[in-house]
Amino acid sequence: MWEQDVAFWIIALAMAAASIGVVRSRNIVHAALFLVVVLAGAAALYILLVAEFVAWVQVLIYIGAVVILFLFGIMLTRAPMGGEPGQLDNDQRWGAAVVALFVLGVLVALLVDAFGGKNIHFTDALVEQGKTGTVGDTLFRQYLVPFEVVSMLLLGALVGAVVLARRD
Amino acid sequence: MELNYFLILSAFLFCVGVYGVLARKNGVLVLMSVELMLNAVSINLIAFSALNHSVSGQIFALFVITIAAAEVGVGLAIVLLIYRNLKSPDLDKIDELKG
Amino acid sequence: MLDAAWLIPTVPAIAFALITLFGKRMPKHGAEIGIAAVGASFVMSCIAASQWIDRVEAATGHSEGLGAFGKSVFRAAGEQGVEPVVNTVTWWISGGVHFSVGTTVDGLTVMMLFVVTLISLLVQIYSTAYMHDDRRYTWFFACLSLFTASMLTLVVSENLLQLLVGWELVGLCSFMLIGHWWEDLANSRAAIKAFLTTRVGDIGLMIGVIVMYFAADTFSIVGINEYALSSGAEHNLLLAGAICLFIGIIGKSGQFPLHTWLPDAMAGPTPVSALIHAATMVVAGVYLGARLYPVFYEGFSIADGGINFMALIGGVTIIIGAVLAFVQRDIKKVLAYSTISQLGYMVMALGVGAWTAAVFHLFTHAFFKALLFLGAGSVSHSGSHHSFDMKSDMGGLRKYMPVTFATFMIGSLALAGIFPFAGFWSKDEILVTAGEGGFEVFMVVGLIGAFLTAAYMTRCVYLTFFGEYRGHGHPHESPRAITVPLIILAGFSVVAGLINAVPLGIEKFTEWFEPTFAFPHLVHAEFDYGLAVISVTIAVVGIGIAAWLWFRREELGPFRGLTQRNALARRGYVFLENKYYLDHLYENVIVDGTRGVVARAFYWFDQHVIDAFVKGVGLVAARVGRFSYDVVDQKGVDGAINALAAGTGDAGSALRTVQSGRVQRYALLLFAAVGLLSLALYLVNS
Amino acid sequence: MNWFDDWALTLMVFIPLVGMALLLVIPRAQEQAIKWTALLTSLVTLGVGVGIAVDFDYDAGGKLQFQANESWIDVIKSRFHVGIDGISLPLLILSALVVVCCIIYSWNHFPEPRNPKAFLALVLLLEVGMNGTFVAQDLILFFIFFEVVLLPMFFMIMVWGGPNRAYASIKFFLFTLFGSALMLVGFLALFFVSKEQTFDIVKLGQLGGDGITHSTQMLIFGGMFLGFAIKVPMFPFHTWLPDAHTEAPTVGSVLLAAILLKLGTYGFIRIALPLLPDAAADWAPWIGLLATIGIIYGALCCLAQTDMKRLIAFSSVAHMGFVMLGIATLTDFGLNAAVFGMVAHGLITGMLFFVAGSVQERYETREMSRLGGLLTQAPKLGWILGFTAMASLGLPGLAGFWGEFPAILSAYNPAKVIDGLVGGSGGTLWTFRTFMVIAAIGTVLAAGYLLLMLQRVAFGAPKAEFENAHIHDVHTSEWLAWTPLLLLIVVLGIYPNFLFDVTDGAIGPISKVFGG
Repeated sequence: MWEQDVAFWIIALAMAAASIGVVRSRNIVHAALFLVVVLAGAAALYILLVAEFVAWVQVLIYIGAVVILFLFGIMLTRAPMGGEPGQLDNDQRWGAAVVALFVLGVLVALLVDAFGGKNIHFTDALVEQGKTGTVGDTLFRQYLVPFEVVSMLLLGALVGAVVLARRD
Repeated sequence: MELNYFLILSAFLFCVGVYGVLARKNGVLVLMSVELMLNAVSINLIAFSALNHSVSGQIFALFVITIAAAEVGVGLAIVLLIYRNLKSPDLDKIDELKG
Repeated sequence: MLDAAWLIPTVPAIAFALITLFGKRMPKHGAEIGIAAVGASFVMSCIAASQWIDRVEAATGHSEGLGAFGKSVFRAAGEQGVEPVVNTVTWWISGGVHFSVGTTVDGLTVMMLFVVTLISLLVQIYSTAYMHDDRRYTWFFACLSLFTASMLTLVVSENLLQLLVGWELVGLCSFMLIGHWWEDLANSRAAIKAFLTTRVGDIGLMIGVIVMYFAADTFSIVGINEYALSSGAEHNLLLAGAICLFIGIIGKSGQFPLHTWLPDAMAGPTPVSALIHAATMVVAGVYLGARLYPVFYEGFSIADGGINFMALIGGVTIIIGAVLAFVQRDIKKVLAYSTISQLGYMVMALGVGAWTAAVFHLFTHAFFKALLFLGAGSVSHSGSHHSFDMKSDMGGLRKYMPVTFATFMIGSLALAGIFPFAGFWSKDEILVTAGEGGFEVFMVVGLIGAFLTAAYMTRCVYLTFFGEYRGHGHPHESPRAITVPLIILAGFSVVAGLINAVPLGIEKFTEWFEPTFAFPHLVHAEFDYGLAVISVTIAVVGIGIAAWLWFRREELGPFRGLTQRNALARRGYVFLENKYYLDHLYENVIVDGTRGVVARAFYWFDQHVIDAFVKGVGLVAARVGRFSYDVVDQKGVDGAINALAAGTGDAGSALRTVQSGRVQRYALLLFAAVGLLSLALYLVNS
Repeated sequence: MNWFDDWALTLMVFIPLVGMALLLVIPRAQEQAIKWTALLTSLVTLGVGVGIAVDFDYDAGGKLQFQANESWIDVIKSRFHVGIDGISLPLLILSALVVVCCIIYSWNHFPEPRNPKAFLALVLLLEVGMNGTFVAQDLILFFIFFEVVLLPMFFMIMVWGGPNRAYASIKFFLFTLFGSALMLVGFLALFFVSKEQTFDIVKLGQLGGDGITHSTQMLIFGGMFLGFAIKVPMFPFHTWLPDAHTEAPTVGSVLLAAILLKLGTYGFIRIALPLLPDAAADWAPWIGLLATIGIIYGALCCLAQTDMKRLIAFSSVAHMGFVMLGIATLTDFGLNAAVFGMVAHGLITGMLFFVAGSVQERYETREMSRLGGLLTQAPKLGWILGFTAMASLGLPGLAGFWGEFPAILSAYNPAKVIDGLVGGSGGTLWTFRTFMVIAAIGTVLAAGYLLLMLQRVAFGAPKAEFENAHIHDVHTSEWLAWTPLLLLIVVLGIYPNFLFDVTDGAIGPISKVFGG
């Protein structure tokens, strides 16, 4: 199993570094690219956890669509690319850092306390459940109604976005 | 594999996201940070799905992804609007609610 | 009719509803409905009375009817007599016990039914003329009908609770009718005074009813009477019940010391005074005493003679009422004090074991006192231009108002107890029974009362009808609607006494109306010619002295201006003028004290102690909240901006600084709070 | 009618909620539609109530009827258990009726700042809480409905109230919330210490405090006592009442007096007594003492008032004292009298507040020293005031008497299980008989302050400032709203069995525990 551990650590470190990049980068386009790394890392983690369908969806939607949207947004708002340090940050940076670290501390303590010693066992059943067929089956049987609701939500978001962004 | 690997990684991503949301001035960057937080949640969901051998976690992750897409769409529209009105995407310029 | 007695009060009650709803649209503005209803009740009462008399006579074995004057046959000791006719239906239930409502008809009931309906009828006829131009003519008749209905309910009631209902409802009618002209605050004050004073007595009545209920385990009047006479009755309970019930009687029947409302009640229209405050409502107390006589008889141990609470109060009332009648200028007040005094006779009679005499006096008094009041009303209506002041607006009216004068004279003679008028027979019976029952003191009190009665009525008659006319109107005789009732009542005042003319061998009143079922065995004193002569002589002397004082005033050198010259006489006069200062005690000390001092003190306590405590708790809580906000929240979490808030402590500006309007600042606080709360939860749970 | 049996109570509770939701979607401008929707909702609710009353099995008044028992919050074993017996039925109908009357009354005179939409929505929400409290058979459900009424009443006072409304509304809210917090603690404690760990009132009633130590019972009863006594309100927890009543708009005062106060006394009869009978017996003399003090104290405070509405508010303290005295005796008589007194007080004091509101609307003052001569300017209104005052002072033949007299009667002979304040079980009789005499004196004081009010407001001539004012006599909407109440006052007064017959069967099982 050591291969999985190694893979995890590599992915995890990459994601952690990239995520710091997202929130600390002075260049907004770099930030978006760092985000791609984080998202791809997440997809890799999904594969590690035998959730292949979700992993592909992650890649398609996040990296393929969402990041592109971000880039559009960056261009449309003429965000500054590179320049003064702190130009992209506001005045409560230190407060934010303290709070984030504090929350992290609490969360870690909680997690260690609650889930310490629990292990994920990779079995055939797990592999089976990650397959697209199983996921699709569940999605369109058990979760059909939420699925439809989400589709309505998407439609609403679509209309909302158009209404908001339209020049008139 | 230890469950906590994934959970702690996700907690870290989440807190980085929190930092980003709190400290970034640019609207687009705030939205990106929100994406970080959402991803952290998704990782949690998948990890628990693997732990409990239940496919529901994956479904939820799918929903999270969908909703994230919607959120980004609307969020960016709002940022655009702010930019158009204030000639800047910076969020600390909006303080109409100031008491 | 005896079984359908519920109809008798129901008809006027329906009339009340009809007059209230449709009265104004009727051609006679509702008066015809009232008169028709009470007329119907009168007829039904007469039927009921005759049926009852038939029943009694059938039971005693001879049936000569009203016309035959034969020696009556009475039951022997221990023998049960004619049972009252009782009809009930369920009224309410509690704890599975059914409480009934219904009618009890016996001799006392039919006698009262007859008196109440007859006088109500006459008064209503009289009122069509007397109240002719009144603002609230229709409403007046509605109230009269309601009063009649309530009084009849009281009379026929099967149980004490129902009696209490009628009792309070007549009080309500009395309140409404005394305050009939409520535009004048004095009238509404008098109405409230009457209502409240009788209500004080009602505390006693209410508790008495409760005590009797738990003693006898029933509200039924017959049941309570049977209990009181049974060997298992607890004397202490009976005494307690009797005292409480008697307090109710004191309030309702104007006995000392709760008599003060009755003279003030004269603020109401005169027909009301005649009906309610002379003939019917005020005797409700006496009626209660007669109705529950076994309770009083056993509770006060009347059979033992001596002095008891009931007789004592009655005796005191006779004297104080009669004395006050001397110092009044207002003719109605003279009559009111006279009523108090005569009610004292009835109560005293009950107290000395003279049940029949008391009820008989109630019977005769109803006629002649109603007559006197209606006569006074006639005088004011046609003789003195709506004034009741004898000294300034009357005098010499006998020339202008012959019918009124003649009837008023008959009433006065009856009241004074002159042979052979009605008052003589009943008063004499009281005195003679008191003397024989071991209550000689009260016989003497009664004789003094007879003297005083004769004297003040002479003064009243003199001031009203003799001498020179002192008013400013154009006196003339009253219309027929007024004089006809007067004549009818005068007729009754003459002959009503003969129904129990003992020396003639007629004891129909005793025979017909004295209960023979569940009733103590009372001794009926023999007629005493000596006492009769004495009492008539005393009355005649009273008339003579008073007449001499008033007709020959010029020769009264030594007496004139006595109150100016003699300090003792003046003090006495002032004392009487102020009605023994009882009104001062009640109104200025008790009522004003309660309203002013005590009520204010309690309210002050409420606002400054209890409420202040509540406010104090609130204030402390607010302080604690402010403190934790200012110090803990502001200095701890948001110290940079706190300088503003901490100094002033003003919550508004403190809030303002937090509310930067920036979403991310809020988010920062939010996450900090989430973290802190999670930590707290974590620490608590681990 | 099986369907009706299962659903009637649920409908009764939630139809007003549906009506309220409907109101919220109707635009504010369409006032007529809003009013009619509210009225129809309340009428339908009343209709369901009448249906229940018709279908009710009066021979089994002590049995819970129209029961529904569905799972609700399984985690805390709380169930949606509703049902009514002879005690709840009259109060439920009263609540539905008074709401209809209130909506009709406010038809043409909404207090400032108008906004019928919000006002009527609050009234309907209030009805949800009131009806729910009377049908709930689960402690948590009861508590929730008990609290639901707070919020609408708070807003009603806060938004539509008099000049001092902020103070009054917050005082009302905090005071009652404080009480109910302790009550909730009591409920929870009862849950944990009871044998079955349940919130079901019926089951807990069957246990009757079985297996709970005496001191614990006393404490739990104390918590409930505070919660209910503040709501009643009993002396010395009454101080929120005059302020709330004085500031509340007319309809708010009416609902407060007619129904909300009854929630407290109802709680005593439904929950406190049957669930903890031993503690109730020990608390009873103290409750009786406070009730008796309340009777005299409320009456004396009334005599010191110059404001008409405040006077009526204090009179509630006195009248609820009679109700509580009846409850404290733990006997059939007392409990029956208490339920009757609750209904009678609801009708009569509700009417008094209606009239006071109408007087205020016409003269724009409630100061009795400025009023006078109402009978000349608006005779019908004046007579209605007089009639209601007479009913309120306990005149026999009107409804008020049947709450007062049997309560006084019951104090002569309280339940045997009670100990006296002094002298232990031997002193019980004298303790309560003293209460009886004092309460009887209270009736005279009641006559005093009510007649005084009547005299100052209705009798005499109008004061100079209003001499030429145009005073409209009773409006049509007022007639419509008042007639049912006035009729009920008379009908119940003449034939009290309409109510006693219903309640007696349900009171029996409760008083039996106390040997009554």
